[in-house]
Parts: sequence; structure tokens; C-alpha cells
Amino acid sequence: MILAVAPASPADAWLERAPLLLRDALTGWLPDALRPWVSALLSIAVILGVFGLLFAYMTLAERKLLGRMQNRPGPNRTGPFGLLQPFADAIKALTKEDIVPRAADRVLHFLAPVVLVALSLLGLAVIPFGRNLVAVELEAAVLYFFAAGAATELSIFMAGWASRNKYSLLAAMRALAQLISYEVPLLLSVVPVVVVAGSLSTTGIVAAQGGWAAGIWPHWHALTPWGFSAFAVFMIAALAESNRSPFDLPEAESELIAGHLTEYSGFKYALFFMAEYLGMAALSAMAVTLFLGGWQAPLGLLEFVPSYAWFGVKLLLLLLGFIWIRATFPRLRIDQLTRLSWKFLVPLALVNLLNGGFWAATADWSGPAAAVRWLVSALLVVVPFVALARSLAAGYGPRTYRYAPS
Amino acid sequence: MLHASHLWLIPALPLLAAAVGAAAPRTARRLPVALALGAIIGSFLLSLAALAGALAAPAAKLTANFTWFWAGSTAVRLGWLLDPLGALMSVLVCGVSVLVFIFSTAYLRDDPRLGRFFTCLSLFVAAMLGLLVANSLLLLLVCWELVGLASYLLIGFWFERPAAAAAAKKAFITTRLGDLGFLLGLLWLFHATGSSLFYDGGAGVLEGGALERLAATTLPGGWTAATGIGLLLFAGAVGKSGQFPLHVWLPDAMEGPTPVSALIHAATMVAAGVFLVARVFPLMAADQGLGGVPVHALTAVAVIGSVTALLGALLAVAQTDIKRVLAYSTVSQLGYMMLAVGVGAWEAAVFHLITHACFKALLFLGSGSVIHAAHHEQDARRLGGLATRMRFTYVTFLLGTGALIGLPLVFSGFWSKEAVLHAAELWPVSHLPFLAGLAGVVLTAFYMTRLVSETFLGRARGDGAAHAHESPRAMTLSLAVLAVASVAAGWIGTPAWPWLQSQLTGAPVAAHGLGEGLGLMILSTVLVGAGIAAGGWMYAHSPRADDRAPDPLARRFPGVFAALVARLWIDEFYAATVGRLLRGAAALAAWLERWVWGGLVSLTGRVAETTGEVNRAIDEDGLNTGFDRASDGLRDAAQRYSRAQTGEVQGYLRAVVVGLAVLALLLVWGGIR
Amino acid sequence: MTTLLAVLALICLAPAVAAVLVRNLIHSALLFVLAWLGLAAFYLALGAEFVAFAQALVYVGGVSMVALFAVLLTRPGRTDLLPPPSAARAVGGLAAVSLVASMLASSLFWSRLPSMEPTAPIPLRRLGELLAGPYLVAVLLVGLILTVALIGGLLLAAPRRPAEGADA
Amino acid sequence: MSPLHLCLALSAALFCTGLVAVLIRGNAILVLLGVELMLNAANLNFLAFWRFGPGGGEAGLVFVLFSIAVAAAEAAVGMALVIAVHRHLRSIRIADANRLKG
Repeated sequence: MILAVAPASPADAWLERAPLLLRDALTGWLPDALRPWVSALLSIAVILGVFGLLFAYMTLAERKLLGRMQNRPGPNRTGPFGLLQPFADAIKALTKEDIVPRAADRVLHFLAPVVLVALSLLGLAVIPFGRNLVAVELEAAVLYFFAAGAATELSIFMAGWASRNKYSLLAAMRALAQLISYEVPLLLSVVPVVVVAGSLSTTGIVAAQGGWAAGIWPHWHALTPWGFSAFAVFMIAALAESNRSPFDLPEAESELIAGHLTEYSGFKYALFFMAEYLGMAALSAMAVTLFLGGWQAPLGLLEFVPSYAWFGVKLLLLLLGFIWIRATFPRLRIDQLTRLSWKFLVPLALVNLLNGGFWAATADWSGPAAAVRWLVSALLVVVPFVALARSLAAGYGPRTYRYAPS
Repeated sequence: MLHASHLWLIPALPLLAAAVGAAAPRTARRLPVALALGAIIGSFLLSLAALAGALAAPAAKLTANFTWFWAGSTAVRLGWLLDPLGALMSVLVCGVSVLVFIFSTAYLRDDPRLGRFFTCLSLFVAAMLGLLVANSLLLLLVCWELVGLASYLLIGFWFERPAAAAAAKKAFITTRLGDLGFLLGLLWLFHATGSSLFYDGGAGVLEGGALERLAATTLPGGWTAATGIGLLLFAGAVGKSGQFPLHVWLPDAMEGPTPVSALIHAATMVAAGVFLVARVFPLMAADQGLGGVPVHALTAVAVIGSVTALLGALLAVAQTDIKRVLAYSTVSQLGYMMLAVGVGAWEAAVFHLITHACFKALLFLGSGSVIHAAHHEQDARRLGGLATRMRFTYVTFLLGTGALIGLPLVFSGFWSKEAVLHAAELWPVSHLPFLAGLAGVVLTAFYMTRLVSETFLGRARGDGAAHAHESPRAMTLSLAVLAVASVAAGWIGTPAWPWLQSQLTGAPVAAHGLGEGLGLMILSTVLVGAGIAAGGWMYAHSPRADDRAPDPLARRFPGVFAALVARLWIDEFYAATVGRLLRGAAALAAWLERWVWGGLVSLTGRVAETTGEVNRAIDEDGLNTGFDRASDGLRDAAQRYSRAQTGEVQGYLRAVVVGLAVLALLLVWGGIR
Repeated sequence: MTTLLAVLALICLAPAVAAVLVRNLIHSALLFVLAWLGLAAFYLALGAEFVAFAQALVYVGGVSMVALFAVLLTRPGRTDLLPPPSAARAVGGLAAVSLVASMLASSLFWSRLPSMEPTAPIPLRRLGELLAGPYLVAVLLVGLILTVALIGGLLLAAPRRPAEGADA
Repeated sequence: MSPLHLCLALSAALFCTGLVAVLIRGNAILVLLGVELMLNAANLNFLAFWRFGPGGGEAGLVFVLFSIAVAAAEAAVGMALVIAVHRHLRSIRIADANRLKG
């Protein structure tokens, strides 16, 4: 466990070095024994601040974008373009009455949102946001990330169960089923990345994606056949893990009247929202790290832009993708949800594991052999996909509707 | 070429087929049939290979011996023997069996127990083949008894019929009488020589040293051990080969399916006796040159054989059942074979055995074809006129008849019978067997003419015969092959070219041309002609009008004919003597049982009862009280302890942990280190 | 070092004890989760990084989920929560405590264990090489066991088809 | 008190806690969780001796990994059994499952 006290490398551009220089300026006067701790606290503060703001404006962006997609303006009254809306919401949430049902399990009812936010934040510690910007440098960082994320559904369960409300309990059940189902493809899709990169550490994985093939094709994992497949599986599973539409079954406003959130109000409710966005951001950040080259620039001549900016751009793109998907797809039924995972994603991820192994074993193929390597890898993606899709779709035709004669 | 150590394969194949067939489900009809056919054809090919091996060195007795088990310090050894006699017989048995098997597939096609039939047939053939290649009298006896068992199963194959069941029992028990002698002879031989192997590199019982010792051993009354053993072994052959006085089972055995009759009477079972005598011929002949012996073993054989030959021919004259005629004919011909052995010409006996196997199988299968076509009508009086309806069967039957009665020069029976008669003529002891043989020749020609005329000529005298059709291809095929063999089998042993004899004896036999036996040949030809003429005059010339008309012979000689129909009252004689004796003995035993032994038993029982009463009193009043109390205590305790077996896992676990805790406390605090 | 470990040990032990004692099943299961997390932290302090994360992943993300799911699926009624008879509980508890007390005593007071210096932690790469090298067979066997357990669990928990069981 | 002794003490205490859970709780699920706790205690011992033991104890660490994997399998099968038993007996009291006959 190494706390990030790496000195700024003078070779980097000034913008690249800026965060580190700032940190050194702030902690430079402290005794050496305290410096790592203070800088760790500083990292935490920065992460909290940045992601808090991100959360605030993500809610706004979501509401605006959904509004535009649904042909309505969205919030536009508070501040210019509604830019102050998040703060208005925060003030409202803080001042509202905190209602706890009489029959509820008070302790768990209180603990659930707190634990959820805490756990959602934990994962962010190992994400390398820039060339030297990682809060905690861990050898087994990927494992740590998923271990920290594993408990989030537990708090949703706590919330659902503690509310002593049958809708909430249903949400709790669904949350557990969903987690058990999607944890598997999520982890399986990461394994080939670990195999190919030969490292469990996030910085190592990002470093493995540096450089360009033929000067223009980045070595990002998502730009290889196996990596693309793994990326797709990962993103679908991430959608489910963060309870986002179309996998928002625990919430399911239209069926369970917000599920585990039914009996929450005020600031606790806001915390749940915050946790949802933080979790989404954490998973997206992990996806960027694992598949999209982390902070690496897409082109050599664009390297003058600071690495953390690249990271931010990619992260934002993925988050906007989440919102777009939410506006597009209807919610799945619970049986469809589990079937998608066990019958489609898990087999696909398993085959992809093989594919990753093949890619790692053929790392030294070059020239014409490289083309063969790409072809085989692509076939290993396409063939199972088509076969699985066809076998699962067998017996299903386009849906037809019968209307009663008028 | 087949090595002697691989000879066991020949019987093993059908045995395997029988074992698998026996284990097969009853509904699997085709499997045993296919297995049996495949196995017998395989055995046939192996036999041919064995024959090639044997003929390469006719004089050498090729053996493969092994120790079965040790009885104390005595090794009981078994083995296989490859010599021309055994190999020829194997080829013969396998060949005839193949044809009979093929015939049976058609003859018994609709029988529900077809699979069982072929399983039994396979066992029968396996036992017979084992008997042929055995180099040990013990092994031979084992196979011999297996043959008996299989014949019992086959004769009683239609066991729903009381007659068939009775015939099976009769065959089994009658042959068992002879086998008793065989067993005694074997034991005696084993006791006297310490071995049961025929040939064992000089140490076998049929080799010089042992034979000299046996001939030199004298018993009270001037008998030698060789004579005694030979006669005992011959008793077995008498039973198996249907010799007088144990011939009574053979005609009754006709109750079995006709292919069985063909197999038993042509190639296998009855041949076993002749084969046995031929096999142990050196032993039988060991007492030949000795003076002071009351009866030489071979003399007895010759006498029994000649009596059987004449008696069988006589009895055949008056039979109306086709198969019974053939059965008595078999008895008669077996008599000829024994006669030949008795006068010292065992190779002539084997020659006749071979030719007889061919034509008698042909005749039986032909009669089977007739019976099959005539809807199981086998009474010759109700047949007739089949010559036109079943032309193929008729022609082959005629060929077989010609071979049996010994039509000169072409037919096989002529040559083999000539060899037998020639040997009998030269026998120095007596001319009576020779004369009996000549009489038999006349009678044979007579009764066969009678049989052919009644069956095939004239007009149909019954529904079965009126609606007969030629039999299916599988039957006629067998008939055709056997017909060729019946004619041609005689050419291997003519006086001009005695190939068979020289192969059998292992020493070249000089061809003496036709001159020496010419007179005898002319004589027998004349006798055959006379027999045919008499038969033809009586039966073919004026065929009977219907099935109720009396036999022409009965009109002329009613007394003789009645005696013959009654089979000379031999069965009745047995019933009156042996049967009554046995019944009397049984009555005596019953009386003894009821009054003498019964009284003793009752007395013993009463004593035991009283003792028991006393015992019970002691037990119940004295001992049981204690035991009861102990048992009650035990049961109560068990009930109490069984209450601990609640089925609750946690209870058990608790007990385990308490025990562990006590142990740990003792170890840590108790100072036990 | 010892102080840190002691604190973590308390964080680990207290929820475990509480989990055994509370009546509420869900509370109990959640307290178990807390205990496992504490144990993971303890492993981390011991320098077994990988094991600590694996512990958290498997126990918090897997076992606890399955347990909670089982609790919800079986919906225990009032009688299900009845403990065994108090006498039996007392005997069991006493036995367990005395067993462990003796273990403790023997390990703490009488054992002549040398107080070793901590060995260097194993680098992750070395651990991977160990797993893929000398322990490859064991890894494969564990994979097999997991597969069998998965299938076995499915078969056990799958509802019987109506055709097979009348009471299904 | 050395770190090793501390580890052993914690291990013993955890084992005791798990054992008590197995012995005095009537609910099958809690019994299973108690067993898991006992397994954890054993794991802790392995790790302790790997870290503070006489050296050469890489196997201890590896064994803990295997132990965790097997514990996961055990939990899955155990819970499946609990569900099956519940479906059959309408109860998950371990004391109710006291008959061999289903």
C-alpha cells in the first residue's frame, strides 16, 4: 500500500504537473512523517469535491437531457439554463423532514444510505485520474475495487428490508438477485484485461495501454476484438450493478413506487441519489481505466492536453451514454434480467476469457501473423455472439399486436 | 494345420455358443441359431485344419497334456490328442452337424423353443467333439456324460408329450447302466496304472508298459486286469451304442425331433460307443495272445455285436413307423461295427461308422422331410405315393437306401460292409458272427425295400400323404450334400485303395485288389438281390390298398410277425424280470422301512423327546429366568440409550464438543503431557 | 503493529459475538458481514493484501448475499427462531467456551512459540506464479469443486417438476 | 503480547464464537454462517503462521485462498440445502430436520 507521494516529474508539461505542484505547495511545510497522511487527506478532499460537483451537475444534465429527448425543456428556472438547480435541490433535501416509519428497523434504516455512499466512494481511491494522480497505489487494485463495490447492493438490501414495507422488501430481493447475477459477468469481463496487461494494478493496466499501433491506432483494450467484447459486457453489467435503467428493477418507480427508496425522504433520499451517481461514476472510471486507455491521449499529437483532462472527457462520455441508454430502453422483467446474465453474458464472457488468453499468448505475432491474430480474435467474438443470440432468440418472432375490432 | 494344444478350440466354440444361447433371453430366437451355426461352421473349419495336421503324421500321437489338479501326491492330468481317428471323426461330426443344423432351421422354424433347441444341439455337439479330442479317459467320461445329458434334453425336447418325456428318461437311465461299468473300468484303470491319459510319451495307458502290466496282472479265475477293464469299458459302449441287451432305449428315442434322431443315430451319440472301443482298442486287445483266459474281451465284443446286428435287422422288419425302422436299422448297423471291432478290424469299424454316418443321416433327414411334408404323419401305412410328389426327397432317399443295403461297387455301404464281413470271415474263433452278418444283409435289403415301397410307392393312404409338397430349400440342400457323401464316402477305403485303413493304423496297408474278397462280394450281392426281390415281391408288386389292410408278411407268417411286432418281448421281459425284481425289492424296503427301521426311529424319537422334555423343564424353569431378566435389562438399557439418538445434529455436535472440551481441559489443566 | 492488530481484532470480534447473540436473523447476518470485513482489514494489516480483498469479495459479495437470499426465501416463521432448549444451549456454550479457553490458555501461556519477525509479504506476481505453477492442480481442483457446487446448488434448490413430485 | 499470539488469540476467539453459533442457534442459516466463521478462524491461523511463523510458509497464504474458494462453494451448497429442506419441511429449524425419512 503506497500513498501517492510521487514527486512531479519535471519532464511533464506544466499543466500536467499542476496538481502535484499544488499539493507540494500545500504540504511542503509539514514534517516528513505527516506528509503522506496529509496528502492522503488532501486526495480524499479533492475526490469528494470533484465527484460531489460531478454528481450535482450530472443530475442536472440527466434532467435536461432526458427533457430534451422527451421533447420538453427540463429544469430552466433556477439560474441561467437552470444551472443552480442542483443547489436548490440540495437545500430542499436538507430542510425536509426526515421520516422514519414506526415499524422500521431504525438503525439499519439510518445506516443504509450512509454505508452506500461510503462504499461508493471507496472504489474511487484506486482510479488513476491522471499520469500521477492516484490516491492509493495498490498491487491488487482491481480486486480492491470490486471488493469495495461488492457491498453496495448490501446496503440497498438493508434499506429495503429496514423499511418494513412490502415494496421495499421486494426491491431488496430484486437487488440481491441482480447483484448475484451480474457480479459474475462483470468480474469475468475484467479477467482477460488482467491477463493481457499482466497486472492487477490500475496504473499497470493503464500503462499497458500506452502507445499507438502504426502511430494512429491506440493500444486501448476496447479497440481490440476481445477488448471490445469485454468492454460491452462490462458496460452492460455495470448498468445493472449501478441499478440504472434498463436494469433499475429495485427502484422501478412504476411498479414498486421507487422500491427501497419508498420510505426515505429528505437528506437520506439525497444520499441514495448521490450514491447512485457516485457508483455509476466509479464504474465508468473503471471502464475508462480498463478499456479506454485511462488517461492516455487518443493521438500522439494530442498529448499536450493534460492527462486528467483526457480522463475527464472519456468519463463524461460514458456517463452521457448512461443517460442516453436510460432514455432509450424500457425496463426488463426480473426473469429477462437473470436470463440475460446467465444465458448470454456469462457464456460470452467465458469465451472471451479464452480469447484474452489467446491474445496474451500471441503477443509476439507481427506482420501477417498479426492479421491472423486479429482475425482469430474477431471470430472468437463474432461466432459465439451470433450463435448465442440465435439460440436464445429461437422461437421468438417480432412481436405482433392484436387489437380488438372497433 | 492345427497344433494339438489348440485342439480345445474345436469343442470350445459350440460350447461357447451353447453358453451364450442359454444366457440369452427366451424371446431372442435368432441369436442362438446364428451362434450355433457360426460356431459349428468354425469348428468344422478347425477340424479340417486338425485333420490336415493329423494326416501329415498319421502314426504320431500328438498330445498336449496338462495337470488338472493334485489329489495328494497324484496328479490328475487331462489332455488333448491329435490322431487320424479323432480328427476324422471330428470332421465327420462337424460336417454332419452343419447339415443337420441347416436342416433344423427349416424343420423347426415355427417351434416356440427354437433357441433352446439350438442351444441343446450346440451343447450336444460340443460334448461330442470334446469326447473325440480328449486324450484322457477321465475327460472322455466327462464329455460322455455331457453327451448323455444333452441327448436327454433333446429327446425330451417336446416334453409336453408323455411319450417323449418317458423316452428321454428311458434313454438316460438305460445308458446310465452302461456308464456304471465305464466308471468302474475307469477307476480300476486309474488304480492299476496311476494315469488316465491315453498317450503320454510312453507312460499312457494305451502304451506298451502299461498294457504289459495290465495283461500280466491276473485275478482269481484266470482273468487279467486288461480283460476286466476292457469288458467294463465295453459295458459303457453297449449302453451308449444301443447294443443288445441295452438297445431298448434307441427306438424309443425317436420321440425327439427328427434332426435329433439324425444326429444321435448317425454321427454322435451312438458313434461314441464305437469310437470308445476303437480308441481303447489296444487295451481291449491286450489279453489277446494270452492262454487260460476264460473270455477274451474282444470275443465278447464280437458276440454282442453279431447278436445285435441280427436282432436289430429282425426287429426292423415288422416296424411301421418310418423312424423306428431306421432306428432298428441303426441298432443293426452298430452291431456290424462292434462285430468288426470284436474280430480285430477296428479300422473297418471306423470305416463303416463313417459311411453309416453319412447315409443314415441322409435317411433320417429324408424321413424328416417326409414327416414334415406329410404334416407329422410317420406311420408308413398311412403314407404312400410320395415318389411323384416329393421327387427330390425320393431320389435322395433311394440313394441312401442303396448305400445302407450295400448295392455293389458304387455305394459306400457296400465297401464298408464288405470290409466288415471280410474281417469276420477271417476270424479264427468262430464263423457264427460271419453268418449272422450275412443274414443281416438279406434282412437289411428286405426291410429297406419294404420301407421305400410303403412310403413312396403305391397311392396315398392318408390325408398327410395326399397333400404333401416338396420340403423347403434348406432341407433339400442338406439332403443333396449328404446324398453325394453317401455315395462317395466309400471310395476312400476300397480294397484296391485302402487309404483310410492305412491312415488309421498309421502303417501302409497293402492293396490286395479285388481278387481276395471277390467271392464274398458276389455272395453279398446275391444276398442283397434276394432281399430286394423278396421285399419287392411282397410290397412293391402289390401295394396295400388302405391303411387298415394287414401286412403281407403277417398274412404269410402271422406268428413270426406278431413276435417281431412285439419286439421279441424284450421290453416285457425286462418289465417282468428287472422291473418285478425292483418292485419286490422296493416292497421289501418299504416293509423294512415301516416296521423295522421305523420302529427303531420311533424309539429313538421317543427317547429324544423325553430328553427334550427334561431339557425344556430345566431350561424354562432354571436357566431362562436368568436370561429373561438379562434380556429385559439389555432391552431397557437399549431403549434408554436410543433416546440419545434424537436425530438432531446439534445434539450430536454438542456431545462431540463436550468430549473435546473435556479432553482439552485434561490436556491443558490436568497436567497430562 | 500490535496495537493496530489489537484494534482490528476487536473490530472483528465484537460484531461476531453480537451476531451470535442477537435474535434478529437479518441483523445477525449483517453483523456477520461486518465481522468478515473486519477480518479482511486484519488480513490487510497482516500484509496479505490479495487474501484480504478476496475475503471481502467472496464473503461480503458472495456468501452474505446467498445467506440473505436464503433468509428471505425461507421466510422464517416464529417457531423457526426458537433456540434449542436453554439447558442444551448452556451446555453447548459452556463446552465451547471451555474448549476455546483451554486453547487460548495453551497458546498464550504455555506455548514456547518463538516470537518471530514478520516475513516479507509475497509480491502479487510471485503469488500468481505459485498458483499457476506448483499449485496448478489444486487450482484446477478448486475450480472443479466450484463448478460441481454450482451445479449441485442449482439441482438442490431448483423446484421439482410437478410430474415428479406430488407435493411440489 | 506478540503479534503472533494476538493472531492466535483472535483465531481462538473467532472459532469459539462460530462454535457457539453452531451449538446454540436453532436456525440452519445461522449455523452455516457459524461454520463459515470457524473456517475463517482457521484461515487466520494459516495467515498468522505464514507471516510470523518459522518461514517458508508461502503455502499458508495459498492455502487460505483455496480455503476461501471452498468456503464459498460450501456456502452455496449449504444454502441450497437449506432452501430444499425448507421446501420440504416448511421449517429451517435444524431441530426439525431430525428424521432420515423425508
